Amino acid sequence: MQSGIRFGGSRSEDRLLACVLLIAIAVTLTPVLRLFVEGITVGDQLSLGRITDVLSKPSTHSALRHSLFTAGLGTLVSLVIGGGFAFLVALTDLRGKGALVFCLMIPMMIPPQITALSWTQIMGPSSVLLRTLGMAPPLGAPQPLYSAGGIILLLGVQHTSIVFLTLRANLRAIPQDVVEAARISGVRGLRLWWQIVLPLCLPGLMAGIAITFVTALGNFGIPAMLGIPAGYSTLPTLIYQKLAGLGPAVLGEVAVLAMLIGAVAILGIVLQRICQARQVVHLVGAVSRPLEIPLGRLRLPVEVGLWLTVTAILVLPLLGLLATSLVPAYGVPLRPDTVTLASWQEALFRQPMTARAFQNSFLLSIGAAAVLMAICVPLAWLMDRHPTRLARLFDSLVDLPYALPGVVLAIAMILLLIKLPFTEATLYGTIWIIFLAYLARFLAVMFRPIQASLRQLDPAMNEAAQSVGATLFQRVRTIILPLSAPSAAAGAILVFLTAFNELTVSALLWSSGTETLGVVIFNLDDSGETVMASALAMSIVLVVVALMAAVQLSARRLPKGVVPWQT
Amino acid sequence: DTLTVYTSQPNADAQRTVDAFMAANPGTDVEWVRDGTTKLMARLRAEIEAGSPQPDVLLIADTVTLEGMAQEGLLTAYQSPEAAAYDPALYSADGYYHSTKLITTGIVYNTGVETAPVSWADLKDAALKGQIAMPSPLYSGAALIHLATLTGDKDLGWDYYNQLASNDARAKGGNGGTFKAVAAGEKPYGMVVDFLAIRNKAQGSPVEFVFPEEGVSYVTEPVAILSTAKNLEAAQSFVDFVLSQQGQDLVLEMGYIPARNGMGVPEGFPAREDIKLMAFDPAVALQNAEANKAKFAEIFGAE
Amino acid sequence: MADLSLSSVEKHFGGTPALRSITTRITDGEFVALLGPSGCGKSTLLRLLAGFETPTRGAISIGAQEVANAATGQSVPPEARNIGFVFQSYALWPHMTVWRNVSYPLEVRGLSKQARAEQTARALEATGLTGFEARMPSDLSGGQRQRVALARCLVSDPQAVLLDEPLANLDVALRAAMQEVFLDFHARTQATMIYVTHDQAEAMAMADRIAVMDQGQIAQFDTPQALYARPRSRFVAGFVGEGTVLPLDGVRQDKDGLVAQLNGASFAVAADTAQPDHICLRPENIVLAETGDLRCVVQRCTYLGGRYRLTLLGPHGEQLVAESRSAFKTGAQLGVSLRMPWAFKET
Amino acid sequence: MADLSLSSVEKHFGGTPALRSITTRITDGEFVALLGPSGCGKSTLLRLLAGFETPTRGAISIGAQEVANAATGQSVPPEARNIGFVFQSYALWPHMTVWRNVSYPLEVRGLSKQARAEQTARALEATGLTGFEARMPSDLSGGQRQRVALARCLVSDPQAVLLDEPLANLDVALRAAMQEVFLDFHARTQATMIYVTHDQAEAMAMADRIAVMDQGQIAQFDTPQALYARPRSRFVAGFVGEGTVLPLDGVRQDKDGLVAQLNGASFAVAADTAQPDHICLRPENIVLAETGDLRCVVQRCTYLGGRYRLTLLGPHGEQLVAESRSAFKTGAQLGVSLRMPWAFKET
Ligand SMILES: Nc1ncnc2c1ncn2[C@@H]1O[C@H](COP(=O)(O)OP(=O)(O)OP(=O)(O)O)[C@@H](O)[C@H]1O
Ligand SMILES: Nc1ncnc2c1ncn2[C@@H]1O[C@H](COP(=O)(O)OP(=O)(O)OP(=O)(O)O)[C@@H](O)[C@H]1O
Ligand SMILES: [Mg+2]
Ligand SMILES: [Mg+2]
Repeated sequence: MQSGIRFGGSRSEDRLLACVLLIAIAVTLTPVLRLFVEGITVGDQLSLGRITDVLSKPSTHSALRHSLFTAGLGTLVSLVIGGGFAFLVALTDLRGKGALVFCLMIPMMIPPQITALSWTQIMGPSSVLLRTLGMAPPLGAPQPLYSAGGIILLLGVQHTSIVFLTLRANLRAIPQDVVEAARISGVRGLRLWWQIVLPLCLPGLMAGIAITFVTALGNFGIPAMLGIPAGYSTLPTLIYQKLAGLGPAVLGEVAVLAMLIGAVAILGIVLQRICQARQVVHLVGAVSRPLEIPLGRLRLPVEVGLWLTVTAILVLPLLGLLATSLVPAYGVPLRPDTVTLASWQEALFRQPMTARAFQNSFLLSIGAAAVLMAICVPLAWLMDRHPTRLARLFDSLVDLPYALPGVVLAIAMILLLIKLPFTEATLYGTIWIIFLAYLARFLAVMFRPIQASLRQLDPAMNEAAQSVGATLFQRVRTIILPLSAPSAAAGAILVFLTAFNELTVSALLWSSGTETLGVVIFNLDDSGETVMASALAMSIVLVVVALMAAVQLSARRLPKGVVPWQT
Repeated sequence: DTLTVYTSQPNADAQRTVDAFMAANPGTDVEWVRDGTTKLMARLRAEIEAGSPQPDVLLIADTVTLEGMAQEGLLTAYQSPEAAAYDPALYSADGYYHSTKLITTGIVYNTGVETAPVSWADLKDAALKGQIAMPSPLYSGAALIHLATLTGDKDLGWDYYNQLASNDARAKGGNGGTFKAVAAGEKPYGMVVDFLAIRNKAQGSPVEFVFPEEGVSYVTEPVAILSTAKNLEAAQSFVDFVLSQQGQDLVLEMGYIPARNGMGVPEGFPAREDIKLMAFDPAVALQNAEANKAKFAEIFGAE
Repeated sequence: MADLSLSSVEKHFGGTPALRSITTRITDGEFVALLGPSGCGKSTLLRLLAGFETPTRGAISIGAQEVANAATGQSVPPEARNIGFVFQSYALWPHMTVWRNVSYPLEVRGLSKQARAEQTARALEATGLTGFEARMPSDLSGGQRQRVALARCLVSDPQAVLLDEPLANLDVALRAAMQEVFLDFHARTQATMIYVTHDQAEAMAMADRIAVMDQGQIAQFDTPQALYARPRSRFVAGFVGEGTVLPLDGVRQDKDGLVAQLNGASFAVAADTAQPDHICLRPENIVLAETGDLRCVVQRCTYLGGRYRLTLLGPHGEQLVAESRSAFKTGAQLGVSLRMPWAFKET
Repeated sequence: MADLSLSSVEKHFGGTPALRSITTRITDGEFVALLGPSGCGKSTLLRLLAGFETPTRGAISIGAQEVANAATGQSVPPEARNIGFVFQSYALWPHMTVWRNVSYPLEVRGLSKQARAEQTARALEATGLTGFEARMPSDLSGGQRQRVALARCLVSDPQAVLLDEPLANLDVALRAAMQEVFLDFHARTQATMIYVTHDQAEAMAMADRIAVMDQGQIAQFDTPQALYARPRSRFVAGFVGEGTVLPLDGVRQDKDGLVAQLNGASFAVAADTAQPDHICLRPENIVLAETGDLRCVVQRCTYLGGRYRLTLLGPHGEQLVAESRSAFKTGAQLGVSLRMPWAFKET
C-alpha cells in the first residue's frame, strides 16, 4: 500500500494547509459539533439517556432500514444511468454528445419535491399523458410511485447527474495510449471497460457513488412526497414527523436522529475509503489525448437507447410540470380552452418575492460555488500531499453537513449563529447565515470530485513548476487549478444547481428579504398554489438552461474540458 | 419601532394582514416570517434553545400548540378588550391566546364519483374501500385536532377510526397532499380543511366540499404574544387589531370564516348558523396528544 | 503471414501532413528499422499499422487482408490485428503490478494459469525484472518502466511487432542485452518486426533492412550496408553515419575506375552511375596524412572513449569529420587525403 | 555559487535502499555526467538535489547553504533552490501550449512581456521548435516533447541544471545539435550541470567529470579519459567502453615495465600499482594477428556502419570484443594479441 506521502513539500505548504483546513473545519464541522452537543445534553447536563431512548424505538429502526434501502438502491440506479452515460459520452464516438450532456444536467435543476410531483402527475389517474394514451388507471387506483420502489426510482433519477459529472471529468484524464496498449494486446468489448477503463477511473467513480449515496440519504423531498403517503418513513421524514410534534424535547430527539444519519454517511465514506485504499493510481506523465473508442455497428442502437432514457427521465416529468403550470387550478385537465398563462404571470411578475428570490438564489449559489472552489482546490491538493492526521479526520467528516437533512443543518446553524460570541451582532435573519449554511452543506459536493482528480495527477506536473521557481500560490493558480479544472467545474456546476433551488436549509433560515427560490416555490405549493409553484419551477429550469447556453457561448475561452456539455 | 410576527397564514394573506395593521398603526414596522407551522415551530424551538427567540407575536394554526407553550411559560397573558365579542371557547381564559378565524375540516370529493357523502359516517361505507385520503395527525396539527375532536365525539369515537382503517383509508401527509390526491382522482374522497377545497373549486378544480351532518372539527389560527416579546406594546395592539372588526373583515375578505361573533361567511360557504362545530378543548387535547398519536399510529400501521 | 503493405498512405493531422504518400512493402518475418529525424512521422506510421489511427488516404494490408482503406473508410480495429506494440511513452497500466502488466495479454488470450505464470516469469527474466513483480509502475525507474513495456510486448506471440524507440532509456550494456532478446525473439517467432530507433548503430546491428524517413516520406529503404556505403541522396548520406556531403567539380573515367575532382584535388571514387555529382565522406574515407591532398584545420576534438573525433575545416570552408587515436589541439594544421568515397547523383 | 555537496546521503523507498551513503562534491560551474545501469539511482540522486525528495540519512548543501538534512528534518523547498530540471518523463503541462510551457518560468520570475517573448523565441529556436508555438503537448511527437522540456529548462538561468536523460529520444543529428546547445548554455551561464545519460559517448564528449553509479553508490568519479583508460573496479571497467575484465595469473616487474601472465601468454600492461590482479581489455587493446598469443573463435559479427564488432571466444572461455574493418564468418579462427591493456587491483 502506498502511503501517499510525497516529499518535496515545503513549509509554506504546511502553513497553507493548516490555514485552509481550519477554515474548512470551521465552516463545515462546527455546526455539526453544535448539534452533537444538543443531542448529548438534557437541560444543562450530559446524558446519553436520550440517545438510547431514541435508538431503541422501533420507528427509528424501521426508518433506518428504509433509509439504507432506498438510498442504497437509489444510488445503484443513479450509478447505472449516470455511469453508463458518462462512459459512453466521455469515451466513445457518439454523436450529439453536447445535447445529451445538456439534457442530463436538467434533473439536478428541478427541486426534488417538484420532480416527485411531476412524476406522480404523469403516473396517476389524472395524468394527461396516460389519459390521452387511454392507459390512465381508474379513480382511486393506487399511485404506483407511492412505494419504496417509487422512492428508489426517483432518487436514482434525481442524482444521475452527480454520478455523471464526477465520473466524466475523471474519464477525460485517462490517457489514450494506456487504453491503446490494452487493445493491441487483444482486449476487446466489456473486458476493456471492466479491467482497464474502470480501474483507472475508480477514484472518480467512488467519489460519485459516495456523494450520491450521501445525497440520497439526506434527501427529504422525494421520500416526503412519495413515502409519507405510503406510510414509508425514512430518517429525514421521521425527523420531520418529530418536528411536527410538540414540546421542548423535540430538538434533542431530532439531533440524535440526525447523528444517526451522519453515522451512516460516515460509515459509507469509510467503507469507500477501505475499498479504495490500494488504488492510488497516478497517470504517469499523462500528456496524451483523451479517448475516443469507436462503437462501430452499436453506435445507432446505443444512441437511440440513450435518447429514450433522456426522454423518460427528463422530458416526461418536465412535460408534466409544464402541463400543471398552464391550467387555472390544480386538477383541471389541460385542454385548449383551459390553457392559461395566468399563473406564470402571477408568479413571475405580480409576486414581488419572486424577483428577490431569483436574485438571492443566484447570488447565493454563484457565491457558494466560487468560495468553495477557492477553498477546495488548494485543500484537496494539499491534503493529498500532506495526509496529516487532522486532514484524514477531516476527510472522513466533510460529508456530514451534506448528509444531514437540510432542516437539521439549519437548526444547527441557528443554534450556532444566532448569537455570535463576544458581540451583540447576529447573522440570523441576514443572507449570510444562509450563505454559511450553503458553504457547510456543499463543501463535500465540491471537494470530492476535485479530490478524485487530483489523486490521479502526475506529481511531476507540480515538481516541474517547483523547479522553475513557481511559488505555492502561482502553482495552485496556474498548474493545479487548470489541471483539475474539469472536476472543479463539475463540482461548481453541481453546487450551483443544487444551491439554486435548494429548499430544506433555507426554509428555516430565510426571513423577509432573503427568500430563496426553493422557499418561494415551497410556500406557494404549501399555500395550495401548486399551479403557481409549477410555473415558477418551470421558469427556473428555463433560466438555468439560458445560463448554460451563456456558458456555452464563452466556452472557447475556458480551459478544455471545463464545460461538461462541450466535447 | 418594529414588531416581529411569525405566521403560518398563506403568503398573500399574511402580507395583507400586515399591510392593514401597518396602515392602522403608522410608525410600527412589521417584520414577518411565513412558513408551515411545523417549520416555524422548529425554527422557534431552535431560537429558544439558543436563548434568543425572535418573534413578538405568533399567528399560527392551532390552539393546542399554543396551549403547550403557555404551559411551558413561553407566552404572555393579555386580556384583549376585543375578547368580549368572541365565544369564550375561542380564547384562553387567562388570555394567553385568542382565535382569529375558523378553519373547519370537512369532506371533499372528486366530482368524477358517483355517490356524494353527506356525513362522516358515510365514509365507513364498504363501497368506498381504498378510496379515502386524510391528513395524518403525525404530520399535521390540524389533523391532530381533527382526530381529538372526532374521537372525543360520543357517537364516532375511536370506533370510527378503526372502521376507517379497515376501509383502507390512507392517513398520510398533510392537508395539501390530501387535497391533491382528491383533486387528481387518486383517492376521490378525503377529509380536508374547508378553504383549500372551496377556493380551488371556485377556480375550476373538479371537487366538491361537504360540511358533514355530525358537524365539523375546526382550528382557529390563534394569535399570542411571547413572554420574551421585545415590543410588548405593539404586540398588544397587533392582537387587538386582528381581533377588531376591521381585522375580522379582512379575514372574511380573504375567504375564511371569521371567529368574531356576528360576522358573515365568505362566498361558497353555508351560513354560519348552518355550520355545526363539534366540541373541542385544547387543554384536554394537549394532554392526550401523545397518546392519541400513538394509538393512531397503531391503528393505521404508520411507521 | 504478416506481409505488411502500404499503398499511397497519407496521414494529415488537422490539415498538416505527417505522412505523405508512402508506398512500401515489408515481407513476412523481416526485421525492419525506421530511422529519421524527430517529428518525421515514424510513430505515426507505426500507429497506422497498429490501427490506432486511420489513414487520410491510401490503404494498408496485413497478409492478404486489407486492414485499412481510406476510400471505403473500413478499418480493422487494433484488437483484431494480432500485433504487438511498444509505446514510446510505455503506456503501462498504472493500476496493475509489474507482474500483472506483463501477464495481462496472456490472460486476455485465455491461457491457463500455469502457462501464464511460466511465460510471464520468462519474459521478466529476459528483461532483467525478476524481483520487481509486485511493484507498481509508478515505483519504477524510467528504464525499468521501459523494460516492463518490452516484456509485455514480447510475452505473447503476435504476428508482427511494432517497437517505438524501445531502448531509448537504457544504458549500453542493457541495450546490448535487450537487443539480443529481440533478436532471439525474432529468430524464435519469425514475427515481422518494425523497430523505430534514433540509434543508428542499433538499427545497423539488428535490422535486415532500414527505412530512412524524412518529412513524412521514405527517403531510402535498403540493407544497412547499402545504406551506409551507397546512400542515394544528400539527406540520407548526411543523416546516416555522420557523412559529410560535398558537391563534385567533375568526374572522369580512368582505367581503374572513376576519378573525381574537388577543389583541385583528384581521387578515385566508388559509384554506380557514370555521372555522380556529390560525394559522401565518412570518417573511414578520411585518412590523416602529412602528405594529404587537403590542408585542414582542427576545429574541435572530442573524446569518444579510446579515440577522438576531429571536426576539420577544409581549405574551401567544407566541414569534415575524421577519427583518430590521439588528441589534437584546436587550430592544429593537418593534411588529409580522401580514400575511395562514395559518389552519387542527387535525384 | 552552486557547489553541490552531499555527505553520507542515503535514500530508501519503503525499506529498499535506492541510494547508499553517497558523499561527494561537485564544484561550481562543473559539467558532470552521471552514468550507470538502469535502476542504479541516478534519477533519485537528481531528485534529492532538486528537493523533490528528502534524504533518509545525510545532508545536502548548495553553496554555503544546507538545503536538506535528514537529522534535523529541515529542507529547502524546490522552488527556493533555483535549480533547473529536465524530467525523464518530460512533465510538460498538458493544459498549456508549447509557447506557454516554455515561457512559464519567465512568467514566474516576473519578466516583462517583451523580455519573455524574446527569450522564449530564442529557446524555441535553439531547440528547433519554431513553428510549433501554438501546439498542445499532446499533439507533438516524442522527440518534440522532449525538446519542449529542454527549452523550458534552458529559458531561464538557474544556478544549477539537472538533466535526466534529456536526449534519449532524439536522433544523432539532433542530439549533436542539442549537445552544442547545452555546451553553449554552460559556457554562457557557467551553471553547474549534472547530466544523466545512458549514452557513454555523450557523457565522454561533454562532461568535465563522470560519476559512474552502481546499485546506489558512486563507483568511480573521474575525468572521461581517466575513467576509460584507468578504471578502478571490475564494474567500471566492464561498464564503460565495453571492456572485458579478466583475472591475471600473475605479474612480474620487467625492465620496461610490468608484464602480466594470462593463460600462458605474457604481455606488457599499464598500471599504477605494483600488484594488479585484473586487466581491462578494450577493443583497441586487441589486435587481430595471425601470430597472436591467443587463439579465438568468432562468435558474432555485427555491422556498426563502416566497421564490424567481433565477439570472440578465447581458449579458456573468456569473451573478448574486438573491432575490424572487414567482416568475419561466425566460427572463423583468429589469432589475437594484447597490446598494453590497463591492469588494476580490484578493491
Ligand atoms: N517511489 C518508489 N518506490 C519504490 N522504489 C522506487 C521508487 N522510485 C524509485 N524506486 C527504485 O529505486 C531505484 C532507483 O531508481 P531511479 O529512478 O533513481 O533509477 P535510475 O538510475 O534513474 O534508472 P533509469 O536509468 O532506469 O531511469 C530503482 O530500483 C527503483 O525501482
Ligand atoms: N495529434 C496530432 N496533432 C497534430 N500534429 C501531430 C499530432 N501527432 C503528431 N503530430 C505531428 O506529426 C508529425 C509526426 O509525428 P510523429 O509522432 O510520427 O513523429 P516521430 O517521427 O515519431 O518523431 P519522434 O522521433 O520525435 O518521436 C510531427 O511533426 C508531429 O508534431
Ligand atoms: Mg515518435
Ligand atoms: Mg531515471
